[in-house]
Amino acid sequence: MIEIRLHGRGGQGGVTSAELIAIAAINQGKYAQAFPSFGPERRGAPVQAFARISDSRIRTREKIYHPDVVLVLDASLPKIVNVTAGLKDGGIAILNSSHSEGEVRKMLGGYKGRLAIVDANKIALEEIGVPITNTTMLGAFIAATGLVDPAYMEAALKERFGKLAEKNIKAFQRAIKETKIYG
Amino acid sequence: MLKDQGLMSWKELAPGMYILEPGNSVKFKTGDWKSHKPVLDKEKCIKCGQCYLMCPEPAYEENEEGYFICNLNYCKGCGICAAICPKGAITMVLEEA
Amino acid sequence: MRPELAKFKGLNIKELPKEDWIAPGHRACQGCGTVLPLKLALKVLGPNTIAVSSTGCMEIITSPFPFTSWKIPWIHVAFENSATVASGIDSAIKALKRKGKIPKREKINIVVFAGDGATFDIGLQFVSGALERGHNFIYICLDNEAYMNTGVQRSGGTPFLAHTTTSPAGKVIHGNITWKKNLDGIIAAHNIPYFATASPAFYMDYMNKVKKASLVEGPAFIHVYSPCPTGWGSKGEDTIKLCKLIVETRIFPLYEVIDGKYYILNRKVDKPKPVEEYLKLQRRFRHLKPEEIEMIQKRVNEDYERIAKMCEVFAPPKD
Amino acid sequence: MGKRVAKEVSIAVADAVAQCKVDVVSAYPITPQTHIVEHLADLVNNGELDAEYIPVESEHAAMSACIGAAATGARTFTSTAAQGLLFMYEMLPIASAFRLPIVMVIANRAISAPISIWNDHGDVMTMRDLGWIQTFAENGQEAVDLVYHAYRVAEKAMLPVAVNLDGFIVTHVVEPVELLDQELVDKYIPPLKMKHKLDPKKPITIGAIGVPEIYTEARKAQDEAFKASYKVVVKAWQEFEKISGRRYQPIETYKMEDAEVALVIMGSLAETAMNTVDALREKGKKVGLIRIRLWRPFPTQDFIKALGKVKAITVFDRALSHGATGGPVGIEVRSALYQSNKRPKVLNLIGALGGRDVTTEDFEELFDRTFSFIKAKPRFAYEIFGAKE
Repeated sequence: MIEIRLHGRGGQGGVTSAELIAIAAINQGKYAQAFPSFGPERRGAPVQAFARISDSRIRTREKIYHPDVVLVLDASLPKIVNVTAGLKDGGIAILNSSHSEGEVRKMLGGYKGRLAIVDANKIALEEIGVPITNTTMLGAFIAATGLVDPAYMEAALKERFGKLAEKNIKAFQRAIKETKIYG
Repeated sequence: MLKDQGLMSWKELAPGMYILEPGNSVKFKTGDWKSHKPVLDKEKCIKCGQCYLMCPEPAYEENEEGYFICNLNYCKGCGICAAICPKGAITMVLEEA
Repeated sequence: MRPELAKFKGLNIKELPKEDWIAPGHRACQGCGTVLPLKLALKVLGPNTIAVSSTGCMEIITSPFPFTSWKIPWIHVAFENSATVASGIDSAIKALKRKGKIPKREKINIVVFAGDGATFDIGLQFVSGALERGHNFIYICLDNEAYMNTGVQRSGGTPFLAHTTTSPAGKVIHGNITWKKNLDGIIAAHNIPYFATASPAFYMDYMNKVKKASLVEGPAFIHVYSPCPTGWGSKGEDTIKLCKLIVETRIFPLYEVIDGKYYILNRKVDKPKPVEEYLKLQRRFRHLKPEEIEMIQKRVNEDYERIAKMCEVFAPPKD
Repeated sequence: MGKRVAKEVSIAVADAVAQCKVDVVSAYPITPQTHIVEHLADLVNNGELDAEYIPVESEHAAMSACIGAAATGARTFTSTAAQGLLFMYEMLPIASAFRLPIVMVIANRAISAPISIWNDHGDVMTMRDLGWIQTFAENGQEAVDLVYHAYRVAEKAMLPVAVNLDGFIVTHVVEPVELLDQELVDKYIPPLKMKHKLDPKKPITIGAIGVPEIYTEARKAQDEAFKASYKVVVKAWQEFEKISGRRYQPIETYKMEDAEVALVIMGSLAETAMNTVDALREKGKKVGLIRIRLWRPFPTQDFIKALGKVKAITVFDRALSHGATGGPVGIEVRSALYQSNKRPKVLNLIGALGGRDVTTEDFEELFDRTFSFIKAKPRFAYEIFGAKE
């Protein structure tokens, strides 16, 4: 079972991203779960969302304390939240950042584990026209983990976004190509 | 008869304690509540029906001749009919023992 | 003006059905002025009616198991929520009609009978919600101006300085220290299709109002004055006299409000009788001092003039 | 077979309610129940569900309207949680005493104060004694299946049914769920036909005053019907298995055949606990799990049978009964065992209150404590688990 923790700000679509990961995985025939952090946080506040993917039925409903994957939607978050807290050895942190690997590692307090970086703000602005990175980061997620078949993710994006799906899929596809993986 | 006093087995109750017999309170005679009873003077009566309309029970019924007659099985003796009769055709008299 | 109301020419007393839909054998007090308007309303509405009662005298006296005085379908759920129960019935009928489980053309009246406590106080939220949602039902508030069922405690409908068991006429505090809540204003402010006040002494006026309430689609509300000889310390035989005096003294003006915008005064009282004439028939007011009666008289005059003025300014357009 | 889909459980629950062709939905928003009724409102307003949606002004009104609608012969639905359930409280025993087949989903949530939007069973335990059939779901699939089951049972037994889902940790999770095909739902839940209802063609009186001569009999009649509903519940599950292949029982067991100790749990925590059972079994420890699916009427015989050969159990309650001999489930279990020859030691812990997580490690600790309780002196008390000293 793979456990994924998403970091975003309220209103940025982190919960949607978690849900789309689960939906794509389930439609692909796997077992999956997605759930928000059930807090009183509102728009703008740092929030988390969670997903699990497994080949067999998932019975646990615990919160995720030791994720295999951390997906950070908002480039400004690492400064205020310890996003790699509890990340398993061998796990991967996927960040939205325009900075270099070295700079990002420094920002993460000298993080030495596996890392994936994509400039999702830039992609989102260019493809969707707004700096909403949740669908772009799904591309980075797939590039970095290979956990979900991109075709199923595209189908899930189509269903969720309707008219806006096309732009989001473009951003998603670009992210798959442009994500850089280190270590 | 016991049933009419509400003395019945739980097995005889309709589900939800619903009452399935509409208006069965006619079996409960409230006429013995009264100390005075209305007496109609047919000479003065104009059959306007106000006694019947204003009776809270309702105890008044129209007979074949068109007079409204108080059913003493239900009349509680309030005297509204006598008070509102435009012709003073109803008087309240003491119920004799 | 609503066409269904404009078209209605009034009931003919001779054509009123002889049958009543509340059976004798109920346990109301002698001379009860509360069961009377209930009876008259059902006479107008007829057997195709579902009634909802709030907890209170009218519920207790009509349903001591195994007896029921109701000849129509009737439900009592609790004290405060009759308007909401009626909402549920209305919604059920609408859904079941759409699905063909109740014949589409069948007209079923839904009527609520609730006292002043259930309406002015504990149930105000429920009444407001049901009126706002626009359910098709008639709410009749039988106002006997206190919690009679529990032994005459004050309610929001209790008049100024009236003695009740929780607003006793004491040596220091002289009865109920608040003025009767302006429920009518609150109800009319919901802009419902039909609102009216009524008094059983003016029985044709009242029954016509019940009929109009059944004619409009959507919520209708009738606030009917309902004397309680036991709670007020009046004579049973004076019930109808009180019902006349309350109007003739201008204490309880008879009027209608259509859609919250048209006001109609049904009975202009040009030569009002002094309020004292009304008050003196009831033990609940016997402690009043002349200056207190004067205060009441002043307030009554003001309130009546306000209503009369509204009826002038917001009269329905003449066709 | 129905299609396996990825859905938020609340949405799936609402879809199941819609498949049951409800006539009237009456609800008031409260977290964490809102997604269910929002989705029903969507379905109604998009013309996908032919029902009246009453946006009432309170939960008390939600149940009041359901009572009015159900008494008129409509299939009804509402949903609530915590303070909403408590505000609705007065109507709950009336709905059951009137024998109305209302179905309610409770997204279980802790009760105030302090105000908490998070999950425990404090809300539903307040309605323990009010004559509602009550089931508990462990996951999204069960939530959906228990909704179908609820309508079947409610309308056969003519009693209201409350389906309990843990707030957030079940309601807000996206997971795979399989909805029944509509034709199967139609077969399982035929149109509602009520023998007695508010109908001008056949007037009845509902809600008459129960004078002392009849109150006891009225309650006895209701109680007999309620006890008899056990069979209806079980039969409805058996029939459900025939159409869906999914099996449900009043008491579910996990690895109890040779268990020496067991946990007794209700709701979604039971699934997490299964992982611990598996882990401990791998280490050779004979542990098992008893999951209560039907809480009311309490399946005493099933429960006693489920105990197998255990020497000690820990009843893990999710609600307090201040000053009692245990939590609500603990009291129930101890009382059931008193009449039984089989009487394992009972440790009663109360935890996972107000959204406090219970982890696999916590469950290991619970099993350890149950083992050491085998030889401990019996105690008729409860302990709050996990409170920081």
